[in-house]
Amino acid sequence: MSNVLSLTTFLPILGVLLLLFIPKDSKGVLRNVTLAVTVVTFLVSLIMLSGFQTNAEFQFVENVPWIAAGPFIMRYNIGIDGISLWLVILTTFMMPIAVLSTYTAVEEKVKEYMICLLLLETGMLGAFISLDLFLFYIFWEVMLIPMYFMIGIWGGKNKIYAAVKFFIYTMVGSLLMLVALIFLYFKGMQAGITDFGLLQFFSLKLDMATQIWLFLAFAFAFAIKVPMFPLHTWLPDAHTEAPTAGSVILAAVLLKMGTYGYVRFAIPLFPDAAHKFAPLIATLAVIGIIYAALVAMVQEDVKKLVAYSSVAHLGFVMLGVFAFNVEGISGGMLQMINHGISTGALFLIVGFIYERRHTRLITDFGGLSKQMPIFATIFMIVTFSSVGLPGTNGFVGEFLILLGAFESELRWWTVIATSGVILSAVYMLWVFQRVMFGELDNPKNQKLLDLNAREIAIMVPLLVMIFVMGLYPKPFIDKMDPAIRKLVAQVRVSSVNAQSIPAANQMQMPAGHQGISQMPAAVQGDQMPAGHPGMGSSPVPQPAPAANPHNAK
Amino acid sequence: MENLNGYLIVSAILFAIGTIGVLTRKNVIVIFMCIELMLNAVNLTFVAFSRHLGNLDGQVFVFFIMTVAAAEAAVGLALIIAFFNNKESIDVDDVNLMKW
Amino acid sequence: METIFFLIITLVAIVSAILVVTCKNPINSALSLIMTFFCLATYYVMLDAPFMAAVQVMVYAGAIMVLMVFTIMLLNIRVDATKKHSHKLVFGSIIGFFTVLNIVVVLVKSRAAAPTGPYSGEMIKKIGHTELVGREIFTNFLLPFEITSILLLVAIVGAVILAKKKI
Amino acid sequence: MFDKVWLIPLFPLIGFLINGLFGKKIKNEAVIGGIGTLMIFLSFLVSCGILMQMIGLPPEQRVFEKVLFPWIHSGNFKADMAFLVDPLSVIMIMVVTGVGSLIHLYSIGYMHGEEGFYRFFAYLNLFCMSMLLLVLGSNMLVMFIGWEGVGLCSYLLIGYYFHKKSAGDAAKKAFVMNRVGDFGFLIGLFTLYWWFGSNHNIWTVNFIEIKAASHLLPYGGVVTFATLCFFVGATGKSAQIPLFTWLPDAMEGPTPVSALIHAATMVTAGVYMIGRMSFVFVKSPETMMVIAVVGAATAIFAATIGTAQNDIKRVLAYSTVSQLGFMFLAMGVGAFSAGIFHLMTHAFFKACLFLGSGSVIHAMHHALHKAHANDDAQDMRNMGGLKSAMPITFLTFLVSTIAIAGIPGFSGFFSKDEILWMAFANPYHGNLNIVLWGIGAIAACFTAFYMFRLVFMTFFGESRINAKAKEYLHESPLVITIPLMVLGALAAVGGYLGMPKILGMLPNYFEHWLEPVFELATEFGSKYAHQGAHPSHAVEWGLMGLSVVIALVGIGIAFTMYVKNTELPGKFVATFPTLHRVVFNKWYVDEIYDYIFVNPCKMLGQFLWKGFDVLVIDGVVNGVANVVMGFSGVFRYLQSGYIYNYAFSMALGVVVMLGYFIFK
Repeated sequence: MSNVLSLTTFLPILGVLLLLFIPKDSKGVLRNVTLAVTVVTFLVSLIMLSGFQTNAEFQFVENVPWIAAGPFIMRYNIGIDGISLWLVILTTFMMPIAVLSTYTAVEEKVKEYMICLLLLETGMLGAFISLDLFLFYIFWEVMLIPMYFMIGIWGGKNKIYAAVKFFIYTMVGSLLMLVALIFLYFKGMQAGITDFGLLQFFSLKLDMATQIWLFLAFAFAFAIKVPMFPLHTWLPDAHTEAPTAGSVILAAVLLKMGTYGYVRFAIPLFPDAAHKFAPLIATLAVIGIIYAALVAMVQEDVKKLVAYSSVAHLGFVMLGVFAFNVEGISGGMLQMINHGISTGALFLIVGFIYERRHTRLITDFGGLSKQMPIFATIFMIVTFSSVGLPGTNGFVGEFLILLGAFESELRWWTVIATSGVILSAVYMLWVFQRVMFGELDNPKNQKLLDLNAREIAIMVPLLVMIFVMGLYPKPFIDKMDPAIRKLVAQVRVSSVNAQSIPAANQMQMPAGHQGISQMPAAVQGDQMPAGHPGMGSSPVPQPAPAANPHNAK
Repeated sequence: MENLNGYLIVSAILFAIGTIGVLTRKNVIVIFMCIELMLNAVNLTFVAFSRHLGNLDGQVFVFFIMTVAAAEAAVGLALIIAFFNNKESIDVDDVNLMKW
Repeated sequence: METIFFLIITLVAIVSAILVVTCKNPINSALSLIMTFFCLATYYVMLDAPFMAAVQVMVYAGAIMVLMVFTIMLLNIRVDATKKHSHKLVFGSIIGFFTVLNIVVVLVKSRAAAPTGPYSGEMIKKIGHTELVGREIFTNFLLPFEITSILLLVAIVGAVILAKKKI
Repeated sequence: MFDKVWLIPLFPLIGFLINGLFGKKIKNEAVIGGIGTLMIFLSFLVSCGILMQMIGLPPEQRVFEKVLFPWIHSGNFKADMAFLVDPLSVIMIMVVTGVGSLIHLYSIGYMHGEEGFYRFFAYLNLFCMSMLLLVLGSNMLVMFIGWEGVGLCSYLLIGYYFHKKSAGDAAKKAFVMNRVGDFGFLIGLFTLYWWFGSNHNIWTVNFIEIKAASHLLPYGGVVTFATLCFFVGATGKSAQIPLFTWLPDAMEGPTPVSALIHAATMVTAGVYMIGRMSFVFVKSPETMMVIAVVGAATAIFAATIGTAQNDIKRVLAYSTVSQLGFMFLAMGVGAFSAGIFHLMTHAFFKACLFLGSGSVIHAMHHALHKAHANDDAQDMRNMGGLKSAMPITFLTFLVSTIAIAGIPGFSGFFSKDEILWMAFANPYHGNLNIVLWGIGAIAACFTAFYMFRLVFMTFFGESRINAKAKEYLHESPLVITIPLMVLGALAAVGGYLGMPKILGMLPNYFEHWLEPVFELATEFGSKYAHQGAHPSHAVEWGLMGLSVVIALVGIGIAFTMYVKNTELPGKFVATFPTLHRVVFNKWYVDEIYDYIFVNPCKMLGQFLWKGFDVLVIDGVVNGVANVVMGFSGVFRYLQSGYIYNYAFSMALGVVVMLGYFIFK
């Protein structure tokens, strides 16, 4: 029970070992075994969910020595808190669905495909649970490879271009991150940090210039993964070329790596730099929302349209995260899950019609409602979830994000971002109308079959989640709330601390001195407006004493 | 053993001739023989130094080099035969698959 | 006397080595090479290493060169028919010249170290070269020696696999 | 009984689930329609119970909040799934469930034999649920669920005949325009929430709490911004200038939908929302003025378009827009209860008119179908003289038309006259009052004109119906006419609930009933109201008389043009061709919007995609790749593939390196 987290993460690898012993021609067995493995993983992760205590601490922690190479000491240090919990569950939840969706879609190299899927799952789970920066980096890279193969081998006609683009884009970012990681480690060593453990770095107090460079490196890597405007162009290509399951996982989980990276690493590690760059990132996020919506509107390929809508949705998440308040970050986290569910569902839907018609051009469709009523209903529900209709999951996240961002200094950004709500309705409804409404005039569409039992079984859990999260999001928010509160406190208080660092240095105080946070409030107050003009005029009340992390520890 | 330099110079000349052969000839077998020549030049150096220093390690090395040369001859000649079987030629100009 | 003998042998060795490179017919090259090998064996004798000389003759002149000649005959290649590239010869000669130059300069600049080992000429003559080498191989170099046997095995297998037309 | 308020939205939800999930298997239209109607009727019964209980309570105890379950709690933000029962919401649920039940009943007959019958009833029930959430929501967020929910249902129902492209377009247009409004609603919500939270640490979206704290709000300033945003939301939902163009297009939906959603309930949501937050709106004199002006402008603008339309439903649609303009005018001049009163009476007579037109269309459609004629069943030019064929429809239609035209004694007169009077006599807008009143009066004249034009063209005069089809025309079945009769009766007598004081026959029950809701707004308003002398009773009588005269003039013109002297309209068109063309084409507003918003958006999207995404960003990305490829393209020739070349480089390297170390 104590290492249930490791079990969840590495069950897929065990599944890979199992698959190796199955002959590659027995496709049915391969598929069923993979499905079983992912389902079991999901069940195990549910055990974890039931054992999760609602508090701000990391749970199910495992911390054992792993690699000690010269000055580099890496530990196998994993654990989850409210922030990563739901992403882990989301991953395990989406995997069986993704696997089930490949039953008829993938007929070639089934064994390799399934192995890729399972490796990918381990990579994703590992990245979400890592508390060691180096371990995180390794899982981060592990994810990349199966995805590369999935796009490159089982992709559409432009697959090589898309796969290489995806790979190089991500690689550029992650190399920067690696450099920053090592630099951070050496910085940490000077302050007495002994390994790559994330929690230790939280207490590390860096000066502003260092923070800015490190934040930029991390932010760049994550921004590519999110993806944020203008680093998003790999996404439409990757999504369009990837097989359905690949698109689903890419949208549902892989993109969350970027936003999760911000929440878990970039922001708490470098809070001052994060504050400094918040307007920039919010600007990019808002541009992304509007831009992607406008571009999505004129797409001819349904899958590309959904891909661009992803960019817009992730823009919302970024806006919420950089609001630096509980509402915004909760909204962002919820929106990550929501986006995983609704956009995953949208890709599945596109996959269903693609399997039937082998085209994704909007103009090839029209009037499908008549022929495929169940499909139409499901498509519509998912569409409205994606649009953010109240009562569906999309609304709760989007609303909290906008609310939180409006409360913060990003008020005018929020107003522009809110107009993205209109545009999302325009492009989603327009594509829905063009595909589902109108005359059924294309003779090829007149013989389409409605969804079969397997396809309905894929969609039903997603639909249920759409409504559950829309109507009763309380359990989701409650579980993540303490962790988010802690994060918010961390970001606010450390920003105050860091303001006093230059002063502390002038007084020849050793860096990392515990007394800094107890410095007279007047000193901090004097420092603040100078260093942070935005903070002075902020209506946000100063953090309550209880929010001090030193007290919390 | 005052004649060490003489042996070394001979070995250098043999080595250079071997190098020239490797670089200029196109017949794979001749190239192969030139390589053997280079190896032998080195062997001579080993033995000369061994004798000069009064240490037998160098001669043991020569012994091993000969073993390696034998193995190399076996594999190398097999390769040449295989190549000849494919291309009906043992001209190195025909061995150019490693480009671009 | 010994110096004159050394010079004669050297002359033969170098001429035959040049013949190896220049002969158009590979068979002639091979025969010249054997000549070179014999010269080298002579050197070994002069260097108080009769065992190495014997091995040199047996392994090189005997085994390896026989293999070579067999191969040449098997493939039935007589003349290096293709024309020579003169620029290749020029470059090769330059490199060869500089190789020799490098080594000569090193020799001129450096001074040989004093003997370190216990094996003087008298001791070798008294105990016998073969026994000394044998002791060395079967005591200090036993493991490398055993490994060479594996190497040979691998080479045999490799040669068989490669030479087969279809596996 | 208040405790049971959650039953009201629950019943339609059950109906929706039953019909939506199993309707296809049930197949029996009577069962499906029966379930749908029964569910909303049960809601109506519960609403009646609540109304009865509330009547029995003293006014200060008439507010009750029922929390069902916590919904979104995050940080400071708290929104529960909770319902608010107060006099205002009770009126709304009565209207929604009452009119809703009748329209459900009507739909059983009207939708008979349609493909997707079950779908229709499922949507209709879903709509009722959303609408009830909207009016019952005790905080802005629950209201917003309903707010968007009705938008969704409107989308679904307008697009009911989804195989028609025009229906799909109209549905999308309706939803998107509503979304524009929702954008405003959200921004307003955020502003209010943020202002209260950051300035007074009251983090709330609950109406009761906001009301309790509303005295903290300043006059103007941030409140103006927030309320204007809310008003944008209201214009979207209630089809006011500038977001009104979706409503006429929404007539693509089945007629009961037009009656329920686009006349009686959904479109009034904006009015209701302003009423619900009257205490906030009234804090901003600027917003009040904007609302009044926009309302008056919409009233006259839509009325002019209504005069030139030939499609029976489109005339009614523009009439609805115009009447909604009246309601907003009422809200803008601070006559909140008059606005809500007009909302109610309008729900009666406009629902009746729509259902009546539906009955006509139904009959026409059947007749034309049987006669195998391809004439448009909705075009008034193909009708005429229907009064003998369809007496019940005619009578109820006539009563409602009289009501909307503002003939004394009928419901429309009381409510509209109250609004006009308040526009004239309100203490807020100073000299603007006379303009507002003037515009309202002219709009009323137009209303009388185009409504009677409609009646005359449809029911009077010579029949222009396809000769073969004529014999098949007959009155609609009872299931259609019963709702017509009930609504007609309500349209006739509903006004007596809110009789102006000056007539003095009955007390103004309606205003008394709503007084506790709007008390605070009046109080806030009095802070900046002009304390001038109130116009005398004589003026009020005079204006009332004037508005009656105006209505009669409108009717008279219509009578002259469409009954007595039927070539007059043709002459009129010939005299003013441009004017007619502009009015007939709805002042080209759709085209202007296309030109200003829709096309630029599409072009911008195309540009950003093809121009920016593909050319600039991917250009840079691929450019970097191409540069690398170019270099490697040059350098790859070093890899000749000839072994001696490699060996030569290697030997050269060795020699050079050795030489370097030896000769250095």
